[in-house]
Amino acid sequence: MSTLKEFRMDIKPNWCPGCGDFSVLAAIQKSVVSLNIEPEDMALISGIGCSGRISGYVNVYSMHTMHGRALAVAQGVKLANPDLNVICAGGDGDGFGIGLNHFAHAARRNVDITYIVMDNQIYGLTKGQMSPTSPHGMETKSSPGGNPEQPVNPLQMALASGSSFIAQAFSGDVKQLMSLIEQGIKHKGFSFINVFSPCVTFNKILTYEFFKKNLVILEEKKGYDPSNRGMAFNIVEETSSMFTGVLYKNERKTLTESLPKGSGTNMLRQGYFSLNESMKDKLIKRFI
Amino acid sequence: MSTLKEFRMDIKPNWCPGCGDFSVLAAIQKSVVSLNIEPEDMALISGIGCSGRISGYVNVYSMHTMHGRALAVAQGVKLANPDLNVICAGGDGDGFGIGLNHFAHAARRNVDITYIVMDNQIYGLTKGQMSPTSPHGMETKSSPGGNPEQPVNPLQMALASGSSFIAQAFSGDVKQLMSLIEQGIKHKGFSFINVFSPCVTFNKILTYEFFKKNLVILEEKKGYDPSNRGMAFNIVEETSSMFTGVLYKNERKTLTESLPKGSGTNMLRQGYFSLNESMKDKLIKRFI
Amino acid sequence: MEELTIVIGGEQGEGIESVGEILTKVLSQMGFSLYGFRNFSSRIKGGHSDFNLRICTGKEIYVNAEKVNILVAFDKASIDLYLDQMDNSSIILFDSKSVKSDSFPLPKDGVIVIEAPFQELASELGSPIMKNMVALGMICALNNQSGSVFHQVIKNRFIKKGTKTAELNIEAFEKGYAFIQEKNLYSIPLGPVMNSKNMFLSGNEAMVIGAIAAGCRFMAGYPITPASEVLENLIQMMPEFGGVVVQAEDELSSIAMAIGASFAGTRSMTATSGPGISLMQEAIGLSGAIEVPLVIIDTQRGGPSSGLATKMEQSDLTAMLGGTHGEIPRIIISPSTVQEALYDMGTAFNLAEKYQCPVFIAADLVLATSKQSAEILDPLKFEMDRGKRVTDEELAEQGKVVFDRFAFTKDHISPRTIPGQKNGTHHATGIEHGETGHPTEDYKNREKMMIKRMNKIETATLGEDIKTEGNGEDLLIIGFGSTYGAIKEASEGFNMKGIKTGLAQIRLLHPFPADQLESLINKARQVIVVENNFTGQLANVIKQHISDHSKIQKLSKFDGRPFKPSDISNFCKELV
Amino acid sequence: MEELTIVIGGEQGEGIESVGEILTKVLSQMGFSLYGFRNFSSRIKGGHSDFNLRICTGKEIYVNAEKVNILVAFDKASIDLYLDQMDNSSIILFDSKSVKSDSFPLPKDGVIVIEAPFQELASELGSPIMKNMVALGMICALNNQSGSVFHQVIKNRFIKKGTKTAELNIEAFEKGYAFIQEKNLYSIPLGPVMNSKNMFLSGNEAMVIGAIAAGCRFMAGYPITPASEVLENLIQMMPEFGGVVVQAEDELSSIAMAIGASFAGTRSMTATSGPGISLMQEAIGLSGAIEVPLVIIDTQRGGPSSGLATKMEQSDLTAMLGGTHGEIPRIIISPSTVQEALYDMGTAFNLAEKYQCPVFIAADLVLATSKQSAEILDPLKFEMDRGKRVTDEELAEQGKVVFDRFAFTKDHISPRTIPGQKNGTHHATGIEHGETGHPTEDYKNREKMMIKRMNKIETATLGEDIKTEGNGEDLLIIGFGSTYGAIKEASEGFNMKGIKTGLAQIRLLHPFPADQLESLINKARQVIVVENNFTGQLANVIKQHISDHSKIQKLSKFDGRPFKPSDISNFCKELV
Ligand SMILES: Cc1ncc(C[n+]2csc(CCOP(=O)(O)OP(=O)(O)O)c2C)c(N)n1
Ligand SMILES: Cc1ncc(C[n+]2csc(CCOP(=O)(O)OP(=O)(O)O)c2C)c(N)n1
Ligand code: SF4
Ligand code: SF4
Ligand SMILES: [Mg+2]
Ligand SMILES: [Mg+2]
Repeated sequence: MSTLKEFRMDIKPNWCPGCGDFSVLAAIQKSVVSLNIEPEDMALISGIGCSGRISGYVNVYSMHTMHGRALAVAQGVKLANPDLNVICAGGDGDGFGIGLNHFAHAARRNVDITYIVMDNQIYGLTKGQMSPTSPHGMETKSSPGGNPEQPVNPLQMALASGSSFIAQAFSGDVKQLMSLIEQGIKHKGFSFINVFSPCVTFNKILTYEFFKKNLVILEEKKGYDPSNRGMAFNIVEETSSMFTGVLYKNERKTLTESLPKGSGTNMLRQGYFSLNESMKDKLIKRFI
Repeated sequence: MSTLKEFRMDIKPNWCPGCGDFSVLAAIQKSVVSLNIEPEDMALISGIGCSGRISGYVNVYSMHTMHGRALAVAQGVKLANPDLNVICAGGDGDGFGIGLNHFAHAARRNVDITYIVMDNQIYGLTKGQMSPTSPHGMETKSSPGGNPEQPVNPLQMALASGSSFIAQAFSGDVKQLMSLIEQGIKHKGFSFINVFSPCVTFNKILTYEFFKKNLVILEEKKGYDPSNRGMAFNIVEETSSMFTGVLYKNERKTLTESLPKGSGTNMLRQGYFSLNESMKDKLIKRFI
Repeated sequence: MEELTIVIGGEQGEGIESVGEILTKVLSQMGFSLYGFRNFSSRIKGGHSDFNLRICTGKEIYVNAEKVNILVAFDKASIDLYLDQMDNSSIILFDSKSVKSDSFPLPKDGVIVIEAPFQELASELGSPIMKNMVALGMICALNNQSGSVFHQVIKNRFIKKGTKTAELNIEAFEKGYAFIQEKNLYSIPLGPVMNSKNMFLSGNEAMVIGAIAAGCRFMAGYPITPASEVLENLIQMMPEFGGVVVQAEDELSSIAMAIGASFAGTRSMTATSGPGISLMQEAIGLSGAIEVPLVIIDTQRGGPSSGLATKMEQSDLTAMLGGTHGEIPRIIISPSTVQEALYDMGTAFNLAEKYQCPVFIAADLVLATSKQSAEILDPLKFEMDRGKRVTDEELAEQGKVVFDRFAFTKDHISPRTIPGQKNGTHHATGIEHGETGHPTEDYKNREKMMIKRMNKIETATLGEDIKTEGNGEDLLIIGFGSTYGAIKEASEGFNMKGIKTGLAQIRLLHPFPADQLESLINKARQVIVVENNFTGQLANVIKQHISDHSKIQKLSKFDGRPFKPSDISNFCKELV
Repeated sequence: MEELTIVIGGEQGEGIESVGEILTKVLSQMGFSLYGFRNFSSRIKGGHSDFNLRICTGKEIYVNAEKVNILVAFDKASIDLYLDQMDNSSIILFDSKSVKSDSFPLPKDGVIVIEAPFQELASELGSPIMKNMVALGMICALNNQSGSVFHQVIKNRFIKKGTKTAELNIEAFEKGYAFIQEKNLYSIPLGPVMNSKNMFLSGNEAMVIGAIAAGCRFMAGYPITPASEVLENLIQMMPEFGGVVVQAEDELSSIAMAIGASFAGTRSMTATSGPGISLMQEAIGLSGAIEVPLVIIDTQRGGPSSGLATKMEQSDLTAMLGGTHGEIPRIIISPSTVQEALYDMGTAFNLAEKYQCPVFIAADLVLATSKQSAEILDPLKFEMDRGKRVTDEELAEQGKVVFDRFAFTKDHISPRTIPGQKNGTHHATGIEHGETGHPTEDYKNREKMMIKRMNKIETATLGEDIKTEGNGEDLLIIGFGSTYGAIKEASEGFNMKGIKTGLAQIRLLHPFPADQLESLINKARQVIVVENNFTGQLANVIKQHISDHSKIQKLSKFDGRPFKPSDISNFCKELV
């Protein structure tokens, strides 16, 4: 039985007071405790950004990697040790800007990891430039005349990429956030949770108030069927992405399950190994 | 009035006899002639792959760039000179593997270029490894036990990315291919044409015969409305992507049109420039 | 006094930057020479940060002083960090609310310590955040500066938050001013000003102005500390000058877009720091192979990996020199002052077009982020050399032939056309190619092309490839980039003591001015290579070019902090 | 004869590879020493390609011969390329259908030219593509080899296409054999075999076997010539050994996945060539910063950019040495023979885990793609050293404390735990960090951490860091990688002429064995550094480490072709 205390670090996060990421941190810690995961059985891999610092605040095996590449690292961890619970976390710039390619490929591969994006629609760590999810027209340090671009739609991208679990949450509702993270971890396959996690310092548009006013809860929508991809695609459009809850869910084989027979049965993580004669023969038979 | 001859090069393509890319080459040359574009007003930017060699076979301003980065280069060309007709071309690995990120971002930015992918569902140039569009289970040099992954769906990705023109064509039908390329070029904004262009050497599954047997023509589908994104998303699923024609089309502002006022009015492409006093004052006013 | 150093320190977000900006604006307009270094940490709010401003009545200055005359401390860290830099006539003003007077050891004799009611006075006006203006008022009073000249600048700074706010800030300033005057405290008046009107700006800002003045009209970049300011400033300013700036999805895309725009004929650039340079390596190789001009700013910061993003380092030299796979021509320029950063942009774009290759500006964090006084921009220093560009008329005359974009020529540089030019169409590929640009594996062509590409830059020069000062008979100190200021003062110090010291700041890092350096080294008894990195990257380059390593010594600093003049003089003392 | 060289050339896709495979399989099983180089162009079908096989009864060989004894030409290009390598007892067999007998100049006296009905005879059997087996038959007959031993191998090769096809191919072989016998043509019998049983494999294949034998159980890669074979072979073989191989979406992902898998405790690697190394630079820095073991194969090819993908070059040395931004520890191993490539993988994984840093295998195209005879794999040479891995028992004993993953220790190497181990949780970040792994900007810690990371590899060694042969009093020839074969033969040639020549093949490129090399250089009168690149990258490294450059000369070849022994001896002749 793990306890919340075990997952805590004796380090004060360097986030601004009020930053949405505090709730995500708390929700992850609570979720893994409630799922009774032990700290040593969990790997938390994060990208670079304010959000990316999260991996340093949870007492598990954690790696703070490169900007945009966290998912690739996380896939390597999971493929090398499928017994680990692997959570990957980062920001909107990290995941949908520089890292979008790995997002799409991890999703279609259905590697069994949970990917949590703290989507504050801004570049926090670099002090307030527009991000790929900044709304069209938004003024930021790098779009003083308003963002000229149409933003990335992470939910539709996840759908198109074949992600087998897609949900959206809000830092202002930790209970639902926790529940979605728990579902994501339990889901066998790639799960993606986009979290509206306000940046109180640089994003004065997409604030707690804004989300509180505009978000609808998907579960409360009559007739909504989260196993229907087409319906999921359309509801994103209808709600202008302003919802929380499970958008889509569907089970299919994970990459580990799809690999050729024998794969991953002897990863030599611990301990030593020496070549025996039969292995040697297998190795050289083609070359003699 | 440009002529076909002007667009031809005195170079024999190094493609295998029967390669689908020959038709794409011919279709591009014919399309630009029929649109009466002059060779010097066109830039053809390509990635790396068998398909990527196409830019060396058309007598225009052309650049054979890096694996996966052609679209980024092409955006730079177009933003620097919006008068040019910019076509970007490459393979499925180039565009949907290593280059998928730039595809998604170019599409949402709606830079006015035409992107043609020769999708042979294999890595041709490197001699037959699986590509991101190789079907699940397909045996290739790098998937001797069958491809363990679910492929990328380029059409749904384009939809999710906000591409404003999306079509699919087949090297076996040059007339339709030409027509779609022409529509793509004429379309104001980012246009994407996925071309099934068989690799006769390494892909023995997705052959001319296979496509001839399985492709349906979208225009012939009753009630199909290419301005409806949701409908488009669903038809891809219904047909298992086995169609040709215009999947989606919708006009919105291009990036060039959305940039702050003044942008792009003085790109100093030709000729010289010297600082006058008023410009100088504008430059230094903040610093004195 | 001829010079004065003021440090204002506190947590990030306490308004330190505003104080600095207002103070420097006024002093710069008055003609003082200034040097201001921002010391900041990589968190957004909180974390110590300070602004170290050196003010001089005469000579130009390129480094902070080691003595602090006035320390304004909003937090205890400021005192901890600067206590041992206090002189026996220095003044410490610390915030009575946030710093306990018994929390730090007593400074040396003569230092005046004042418990200053920054927050208190500001709170009286209803808003404790105005403590920074209170502090500014105190500083001015201590310097014996007229308060009224500051009013307008304070107003301009806060007017966008409303007249009320602006007025309150002026009031806060006055409260601070009065506090010092009432106490009849020491004043440290600055001597008469000797300089003419100056600009005061950071290296980042200088590079932005320089780029636009040089005719750069396309930039694509991706935010990264400490280079983001280049992107941000260009996005802000470029529309006025008719260019285009794009914030790309990553650095792979940034540089590829810039290559595309340059191919299209527009002077183009990108700017990044460490991790971005790593991601750009493949494209750097492409621009070298296809001979497309390109300017790349690398504002070096603490590495490796994410490293120390807000700290000083000069550790990307090997990455710039040889980071891409294979071998390409490239030019690397190292500005050592803000003024050079400005004009080097003009040179960089000219060399990029003349030699048709990538040109790096090897900036560093200290150069990029600290502010220096610089002469008013001189437009005449930006004459454009677009290199071998073929005109439309020449092309018309030549008629319809295959355009040999990569023609072998005497100087190895081939005439260049751009899209839109009739009869100039051509192919550019990163694959080895012949004169027409089309791929060929012919080994003789390959050999010729490599020689053409690699040797064409041999003649590249900045005019002054090594900046030298002093006679280095006894001691020659070599450096690059922003270490210039510290080296200069150390060297001047030695010369005053009669040790014949010279400095050689390498301005052109590649192609390396080996002959010139060798003759300098030959004349010197001792040679020290000063650099902010671990391995001694510049020293290693020098050793590659210069036989007889015996007298070359490395002085490396890699703890994230810039060199102080005394770091250098202490090290050298042992040698000379 | 003691040795014999056979070249089979034609357009790509003409079945040259099959001839080579069958021929070498039989000869290798008989105990001949072999060296086979594939010369191919980067197009898929068409384009000249040839296989140059050197067969030796005795000594080991590491390079092609310069004389060709038998040339089988399916295309004219083969004759054009090899005509001047014909000896006065050589035989040319050219295809009567595709090459006109008057299309090439007459070879020198004594060369026998035979118009061979390859296609004709094959067509008689119904399928002209079997011309390659006809040719094989002719070759065997010329060598006086018994035909029957080939039957089984031909059968094995074609059986998957059906018994009928297999039998027809044997028939084609016999037709060729008979053709030579009937004509009663010259036979070139090979002398008796002196070697024991060998393997015959390429460097790529050797590295794959070596990796698995070393306990590597994760690989992520992305196809790229000439490294794709490593990925393909591992994908094929790994499931049998319980590991996982992933073809990633790009090189950024490949290396990041490998880092993740290594962090998880599995020996992991990636393999790529030039452009891929450029893309991996950022992640290389991460693995250095977080001290995660990693093995990276860089099979160097013609650069820059897309360059000459199927041609030889050794031009990524600077990119491996200093391509990532900032400074990290790294180890670079350069195998110079296939046998070394095999065992170096074991060393590489051991050093990676021992020193907790990235280890490069600096392979090159010639090493990777040409096949050499090598001794049968010796399992004893793969003893595993997993470095400072903490056991579960130690952790249990230690109890629940903060695990200092980056503890400062005497040898600078910190104990390491992996996910799943209780009490071993820790944080790894590319930001500068303290002993616990958590970020800190403290400058004293920074200095210590840099020293720890950078200096820990100082003791790294392969045992034999420089491979030396001969006495280099008169002449020392230095190289790295596959140039070994050519250098060896050139050096042996000089020694036979009484010029005291030594070779020093650098096996450990970093940390550079400077002292050892210096003493070799000191003993020599002349020093030549031989390398396949333009700038002389190895020579430049040497000059960095060794004062007195006066006797160091560069011999660079950068036209895409490997060195021949005579390239080296001709160059050196002028010196000695
Ligand atoms: C390769 C690279 N490019 C740029 C950066 C600088 N950088 C650090 S975080 C970041 C973006 C932060 O935005 P986001 O991912 O949304 O995270 P947030 O800070 O908003 O949580 C950038 C551009 C970097 N670290 N590495
Ligand atoms: C960075 C980089 N990685 C790998 C390669 C090797 N490479 C060249 S083309 C190619 C893929 C080709 O497949 P695709 O894009 O589908 O084009 P096709 O050849 O099928 O037309 C690869 C992996 C490269 N050139 N650059
Ligand atoms: S800048 Fe924004 S995202 Fe970063 S810590 Fe502060 S509130 Fe959070
Ligand atoms: S390998 Fe395939 S894609 Fe490449 S040229 Fe041949 S047929 Fe076309
Ligand atoms: Mg963000
Ligand atoms: Mg393909």
